[in-house]
Amino acid sequence: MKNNVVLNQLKSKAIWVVFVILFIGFAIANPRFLSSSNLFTIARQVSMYGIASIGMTFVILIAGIDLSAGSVITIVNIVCAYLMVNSGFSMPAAIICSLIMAVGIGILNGFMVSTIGIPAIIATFATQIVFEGAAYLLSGGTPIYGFDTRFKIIGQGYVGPIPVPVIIMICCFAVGAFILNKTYFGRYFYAVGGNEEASKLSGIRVGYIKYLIYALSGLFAGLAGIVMLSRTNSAQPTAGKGYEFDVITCVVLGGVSVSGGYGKISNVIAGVMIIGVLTNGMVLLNVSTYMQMVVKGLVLVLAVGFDCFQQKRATT
Amino acid sequence: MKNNVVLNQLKSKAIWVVFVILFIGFAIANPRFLSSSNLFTIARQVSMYGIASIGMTFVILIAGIDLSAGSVITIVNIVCAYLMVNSGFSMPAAIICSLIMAVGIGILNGFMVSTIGIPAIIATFATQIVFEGAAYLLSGGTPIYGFDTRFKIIGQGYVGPIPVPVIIMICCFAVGAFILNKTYFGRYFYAVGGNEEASKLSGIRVGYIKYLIYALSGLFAGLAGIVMLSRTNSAQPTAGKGYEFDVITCVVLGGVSVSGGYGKISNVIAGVMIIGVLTNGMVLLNVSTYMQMVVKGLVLVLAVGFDCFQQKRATT
Amino acid sequence: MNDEYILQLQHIRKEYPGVVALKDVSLEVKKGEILALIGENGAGKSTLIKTCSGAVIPTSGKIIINGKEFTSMTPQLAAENGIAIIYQEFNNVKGLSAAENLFLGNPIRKGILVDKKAMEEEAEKAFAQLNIKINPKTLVGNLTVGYQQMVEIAKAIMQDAKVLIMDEPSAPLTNAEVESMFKVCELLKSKGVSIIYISHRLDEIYRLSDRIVVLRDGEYVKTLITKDSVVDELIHLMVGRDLKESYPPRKPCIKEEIVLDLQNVTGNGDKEINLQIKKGEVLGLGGLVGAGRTELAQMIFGAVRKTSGKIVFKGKEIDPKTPREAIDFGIALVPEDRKRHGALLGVSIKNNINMPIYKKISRFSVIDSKQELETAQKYKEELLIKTPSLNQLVKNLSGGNQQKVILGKWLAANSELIIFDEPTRGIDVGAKFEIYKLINNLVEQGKTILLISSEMEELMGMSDRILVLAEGRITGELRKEEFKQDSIMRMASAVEEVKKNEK
Amino acid sequence: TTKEPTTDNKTTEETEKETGDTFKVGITIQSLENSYWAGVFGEVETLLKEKGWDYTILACNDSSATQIQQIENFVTNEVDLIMVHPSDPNAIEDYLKAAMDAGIKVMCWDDKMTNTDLNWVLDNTELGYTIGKEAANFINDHYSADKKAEVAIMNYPQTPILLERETGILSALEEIAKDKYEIVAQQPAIDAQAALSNMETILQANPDCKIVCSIGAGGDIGANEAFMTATGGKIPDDMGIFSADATQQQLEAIVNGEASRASVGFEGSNKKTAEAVVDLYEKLLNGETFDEQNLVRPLLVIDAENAEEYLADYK
Ligand SMILES: Nc1ncnc2c1ncn2[C@@H]1O[C@H](COP(=O)(O)OP(=O)(O)OP(=O)(O)O)[C@@H](O)[C@H]1O
Ligand SMILES: Nc1ncnc2c1ncn2[C@@H]1O[C@H](COP(=O)(O)OP(=O)(O)OP(=O)(O)O)[C@@H](O)[C@H]1O
Ligand SMILES: O[C@@H]1[C@H](O)[C@H](O)CO[C@H]1O
Ligand SMILES: [Mg+2]
Ligand SMILES: [Mg+2]
Repeated sequence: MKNNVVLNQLKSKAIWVVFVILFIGFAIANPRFLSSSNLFTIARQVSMYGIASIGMTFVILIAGIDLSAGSVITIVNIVCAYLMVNSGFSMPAAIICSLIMAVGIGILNGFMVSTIGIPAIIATFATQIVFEGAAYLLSGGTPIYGFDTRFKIIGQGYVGPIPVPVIIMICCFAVGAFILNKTYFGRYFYAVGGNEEASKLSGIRVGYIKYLIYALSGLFAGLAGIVMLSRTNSAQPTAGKGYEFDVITCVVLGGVSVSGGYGKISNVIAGVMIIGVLTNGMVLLNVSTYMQMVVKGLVLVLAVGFDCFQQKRATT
Repeated sequence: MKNNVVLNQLKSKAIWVVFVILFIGFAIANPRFLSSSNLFTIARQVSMYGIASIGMTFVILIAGIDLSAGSVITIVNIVCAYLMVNSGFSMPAAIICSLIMAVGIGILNGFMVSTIGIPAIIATFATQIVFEGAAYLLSGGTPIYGFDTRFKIIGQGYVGPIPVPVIIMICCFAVGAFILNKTYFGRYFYAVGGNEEASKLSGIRVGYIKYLIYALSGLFAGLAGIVMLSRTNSAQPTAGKGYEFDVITCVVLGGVSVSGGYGKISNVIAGVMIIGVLTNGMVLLNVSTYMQMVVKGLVLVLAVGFDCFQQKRATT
Repeated sequence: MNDEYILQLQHIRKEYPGVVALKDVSLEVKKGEILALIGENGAGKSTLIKTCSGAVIPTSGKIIINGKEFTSMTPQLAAENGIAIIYQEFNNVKGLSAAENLFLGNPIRKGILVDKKAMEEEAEKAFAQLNIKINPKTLVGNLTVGYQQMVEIAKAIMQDAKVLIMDEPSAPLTNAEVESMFKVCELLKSKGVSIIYISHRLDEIYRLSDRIVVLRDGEYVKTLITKDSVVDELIHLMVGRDLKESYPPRKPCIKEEIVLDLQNVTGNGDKEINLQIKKGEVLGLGGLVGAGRTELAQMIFGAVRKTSGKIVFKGKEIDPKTPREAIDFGIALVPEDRKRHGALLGVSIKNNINMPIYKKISRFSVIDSKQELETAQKYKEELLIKTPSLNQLVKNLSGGNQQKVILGKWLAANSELIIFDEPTRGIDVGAKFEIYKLINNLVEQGKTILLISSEMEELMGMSDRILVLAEGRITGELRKEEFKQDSIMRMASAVEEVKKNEK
Repeated sequence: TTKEPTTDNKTTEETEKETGDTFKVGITIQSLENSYWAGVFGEVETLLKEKGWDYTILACNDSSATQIQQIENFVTNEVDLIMVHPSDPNAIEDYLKAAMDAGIKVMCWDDKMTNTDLNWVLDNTELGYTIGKEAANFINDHYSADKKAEVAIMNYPQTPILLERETGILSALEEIAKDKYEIVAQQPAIDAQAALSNMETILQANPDCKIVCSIGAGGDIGANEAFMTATGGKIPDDMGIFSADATQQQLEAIVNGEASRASVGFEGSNKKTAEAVVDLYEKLLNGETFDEQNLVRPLLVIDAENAEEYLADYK
C-alpha cells in the first residue's frame, strides 16, 4: 500500500523524473554543465520561456491556445524600443506603455474568442500575423537600439549571485501558482476549462474569464518581451518569431491538458527546465543544428508519451 | 418561410459569400485579375494547398491537428529528389517510395496519437521538427536538382488549357468528398470526431480510424509535396516550412470545426480558393509583404468571425 | 456449465484508485427473462454492466456468454456475441443523422459504400415500432434529450441482440414514451431475448421484471423473484434500513408574499406565461417532453433571455441577462442535464459546491479555504454524499451522488428561489427521500421552489399546486385537492385546444 | 520585344512619361528575417517612392513554391522589371524565362542565373573567406600554436548561401592561421536573440573562447552582447568578433571598441547598396545592356580604422 503511494506520487511527477534523467545525463557528458555559473545561465536563458509559460498555462487550461505569444514578444520589443529611442519616453513609461499594449492584444484575442466565438487557434494565429506585420511596418525591418544603460538591469543584472530575470521568473511563477490555487478566479479557470456550459450555469461569467485569461497571456508574454529586449539590448522584428511553440511545448511537457481543465504550475516549471537544460546541454556538447531539431522532437515525444502512457494505463 | 430556407442556405455557405465578395472586389480593383490566364494561375497556385487540405480536413474532423504536414512536404521533396538524382531511381519508383514514406510518417503520428495517447498538437509538432531536421541532414542543407524533364509534367504540364496540378487537385477533392460522404469509414470519421467514446462502444475501431486518418493526411501532404517538387524542379530543405498553417487556415476557413465532428469538403474548397485569390489579388494590387500579413490576418478574422457569428446567432 | 444461462458474470471485482467499485459480484441471466438490477446510487450497477462490453475492464473475474468464457471483452466482441447495451450516459453522435446513429459502428454497406437510403428506411420502421415520430434524416444533436434516448433504445433493439442491457433507459422519458418502450421490451422477451433492466423507479421494476438482483456498496446482496417480493423488502435490501412513507409530510409554510410573478413572459419557445409563486410554496410544472418547461426555467435563470413580458421577483422587476445576475438576485437552477449543465465533472466535490459562492468567500480575491472546506463538509453530511474524500473529482461519483453535489452547490448559495428541473432523475429511492425531505426543509425555512418533473407521482406528491404546460403555453392549473393523473395528462396533451386559441 | 507595339501607339508625351518616369517593379527576396535585408529594402522602398514608381516588395520565407507564385503573379501584373533574390535559383529558372518571354526585365541578386538580364552577384565563399581572413590575421597577432585561439562559428546552415559563407570562413582559418586555433563550437545564429543565448552557453563550455566568426549581423550582435556582459564591458585585446553585413549597429560596436572587430560590407552602407541596386534597375529599364551578365559586387572590410567614415553614411 505504502509502495503504491510512492508510485502514484512518482507518476504524477513523471515529468520531474524525465528532467532529472536529462540533468544527470548532461552532467555526466560534460562536467561544466554542473558549474554554478552554467546553472545560472540556464536559469537566465529559460526565464523568458518561464514567464510566458504562465499565461499560456492559463490559456491551455481553458482548452484554448495563444499562437500570438511570439508576436506579442516581438511587438513589445519594437514598441518599447521605439518609445525609448524615437519618442523620448522614459524607461518606465515605455515599459508600462508596451505592457498595456500587450494586454490590449490579449483583450483583442479575448474578444475574438469569447465574444465572436472564433476558435482560439485561428483567432490567435490571425493576431500573430497581423502584429508580426505591424512590427515590421513600425520598425521598417531594422533593429532599434541604444537604450539607457539602466535598462540592461532587467535582463542582465544580478541581485547577489542571482540574475534579475531569474528573480522575475520566480516571482511570476509564484503569482501564477497563487492565482491558480488561492484566488477564486483561478478556480474559475479550471471550471471553465472543464465544462464551459456548466460553469456558466454555476454563475461564472465565462466571457469575462476568457477576456481575463487572454489578457493575462498577453501580459506575461509582454513581460517576457521586456526581459528579452533588455537581454539583447536591441529590438528586432524577428525577436519572438516561433516563440509560442517553445512556450506551448513547455506547458504541455508540464502536463497541462490541451483539452482543458487539468494542470499545475509546479509541473510547468519542470517543462520549462527540460527545454532549458536540453537546449543548453546540446550546445555544450556542440550538437549540430540539424541534430538538435531531431533530438528535441524525440525528447518531446518520449517525455509527453511517457506521461500519457502512464495516464492511459491508470484510467481503464 | 421560403425566405428562411434561402437565408439558411446562404448561412451554411457563408464562406462562399466571402469568396464571391473578395473575387468581385479584386476583379473591380484590377481588370487583369479576371483574365483566364490569371484564373488558371490561381488554380495552379492553390493546387498544393488544395491537395494537402483534404488530409487536414480528415484530421481536424476528428478534433486532431497535423502540424507535420509542412515537414512531410519537405521530406518528400528531399527524398524523392535524392532518390532520382543520387540513387538513380526511376521517376515513378522515386515518387512511390517517397509517398510510402509520407504514409509512414502519418502512421507514426497515428501511433503516437492513438496508441500512446499523446495530444495531436504535440505529437505532430514533434514529428515536424524531427523530419525537418532529417531533411537537412539528408540534403546537407543544399538544394537537390537536375531531374528528368518528364518530371516537370506533374506540376507544370497542361491537359488542353488546364494545368496538370489543377487536375490532380480536382481528383483529390473528388476522392476526399467521396470518402467522407459515401464510404463507411468516412462516416466513421464524423462519428469519432463527434463522440469518440460512443463510437468505441458502438464497435468502431477508433484506434484504426485514427491511424487511417493520419496516414491519409501523410499521403495527401506527400502528394502536395510531389506537385511542389515538380513545380520547383529542385528540392529544398525549407520547401514546406510553415505550410501546415496555411493548410489549416484553408480548412478552418472552410468551416471544419476544430472541435471535431462537423465539416464538408465543398466548403473547404472555398477556404482554399480564398487563400489563393487573396494572395494573388494582393500582389496584383502591389501590396507589400508586411501589409499582406496584416491583411491576411484581418481577412481570416473577418471570414471566420462572420461564420462563427452567424452560427452563434443561430444557436441561441 | 448450465446451458440455461445466456450470460453469466462471475466474481467480478473492479478497483479504481482509492475506490473498490465492485467486490466479487456474480450474476446470471436466463434466456428470455427480464432481470432487474437495482441498488443505491454508487452501488456499482453501471460499472457491472460496463464490464459486459469491455467499456470497463474488471480487475478480476470472468464473463461467460452462452457457455463461452471471456477474460477480456471488447465492444466488438460483445456485439458479435449478441450483447447490446444502452448506457446511462448518452452515446450518440450529434453530427450524424438519427438513421446513421442507429447503425453506428455497423452501417448497411455495399462494399465500402454506405447505403444511406436503406438505413433511413430501416430507421423509419424501427421508429414506427417504438411509436416515435423522428425524421431519420434529422441530426441527433437537434433532437431533445427524450428523443435522443429513444434513438438509443431503437439502436439497441435494432442489433437483434440476445441480451439487451438497459441502464436507466426511462430516466429522460415521459410516461407515454416509457409505455411504448415497455411494449417493445415485452415483445422482445416473447421472442426469447433476455433483458437486464436498471432503474430507480420501482414501479417499473414490478411491471417488467421476472427476477431482481440487488447490489449494495459494490456487493451482491440478494436475488428475488419479483412476484414473490414486496417493495418494503426491496427498499430494505437496497438501503439497508426501512423507509416508511414515500413522500415525507411537511408543515404548512406558505406565506402571503409573492416571490415570483411572471407576467406574459414570452421567448425561447414559450408564449405569454403568467404565473405566481408564494413564499414557501412548491409549485409543480407538468407537461410532456417539449412542453417548454426547461425553456421557462432557463429564462427565469438568465441562461436565455426572454423576448417580452415581465419577471417580478420579490416585488421588483428583474431582467437577468446571465445566470450570475439571477444567482445574485437569489435564484438557482438545478438543471435536467446533469453531465452537461450541472456538475463540473473534472473538478473536485469541494470546488463544485463552492463554485457559486467563491467570490463571496474571498477577500481581495483570495479564497478563505477554511470556510470553503466547512461549507463542502456541511453539505456532504447533510446530503449524505458518498465519497472517500471531498477532493474526489465529481466524474468519479455515481450519477446520484453527482446530483447531490449539484444540490449542495445551490444550498450553499443560499438561494431564495430554487428551480428543480427533474431533480430525482436517476436517483435511488433512499436519496430521493432525502431530496424530498430537503425540499420540505427548504420551504419550511422560507425558500420557494419551482419543481419541474415528468414523474407524475412525484409531482403530485411534492407540489402544493401544479401548472401544466403544452407547446409553450400554460394549459391549466390544479390545486392540491384537484390533483389527478388524468387531469394533468389531459391538460398536457391539450394541444388542439392551444392551437384553437391561437387562431 | 512584345512591349514595343503598345508604346508605339501612345502619344509622345505618354511614351516619355513611361520611359522617363514611372515603372512597375516587382521584387521578391528570400526572407526578411535578417536585418540586413530589411534594412536595405527599407532604403530601396524610399528611393522607389521618391521616383514615383509602382513597386511590390515580397519575401518568400525561404520557400521556392511561394517565390514561384510571386513571380507568376508579377507576370500577370505586367511589371516592367522583376528582381529576385532566389531562395533556390534552380527552382525559378523556368519561371524567370516565362517572365523574360513576356518582355519583362529580370535581375537576380546573389546568384549566377541563366534566364536573367543581369546577375548582381556576390561570391559567398569569397565573402566567407574574407571574414575568415580578418579573423585569421587577428589570431596570428594574438595567439600561437602553444596558446591556441578558441573559435566559435555563428552559422546558419539552413540557408545554402550562408552555408557557403561558413565554408569560406573555415578555409581561410585553415589556410592562414593553421594550428593556432581550435574550433570549439558551431551553432546557428540568424538572429541576435538566438546568438546571445547560444554564445552564453558556448562560454560556459569554453570559458576561454574569445574569437567569433559570424556569417551575418545577427550572430555578431548577439555574440557581442554576450561578450560585453561576460567581461563587464572590458573587452580584452585578444577578443574579437568578425562578421558580414556591416549594419549600422555593427559599425557602432566597432567604433565604440566593443568586441566586434571587423565586418565585411559591400557597397558601404544600406543606403549605398540601395542606391546601387536602384541605379541598376533604372539602367535595365532604360534598355541599357551590360557587357557581362554577372556583375560582381565589391567586398569591403570595415574595421576600427574606417568604420567612422561609413557610419557617417547612416546618419
Ligand atoms: N472512473 C472511476 N474512477 C473512480 N471511481 C469510479 C469510477 N467510475 C465509477 N467509480 C465509483 O464506482 C462506484 C460505482 O459506480 P456506478 O456508476 O457503477 O454506480 P451505479 O450503481 O451505476 O450508480 P447510479 O445509480 O447513481 O448510476 C461509485 O462509488 C463510483 O464513485
Ligand atoms: N438544441 C436544439 N436544437 C433545436 N431544437 C431544440 C434544441 N433543444 C431543444 N429543442 C426543441 O425545443 C423544444 C423543447 O424541448 P425540451 O425537451 O427542452 O422541453 P421541456 O418542456 O423542458 O421538456 P421536459 O418536459 O422534458 O422538461 C422541443 O420541441 C425541442 O425540439
Ligand atoms: O544574404 C545576404 C545577401 O547575400 C547580401 O548581399 C549580403 O548579406 C547577406 O546577409
Ligand atoms: Mg449508474
Ligand atoms: Mg426539459
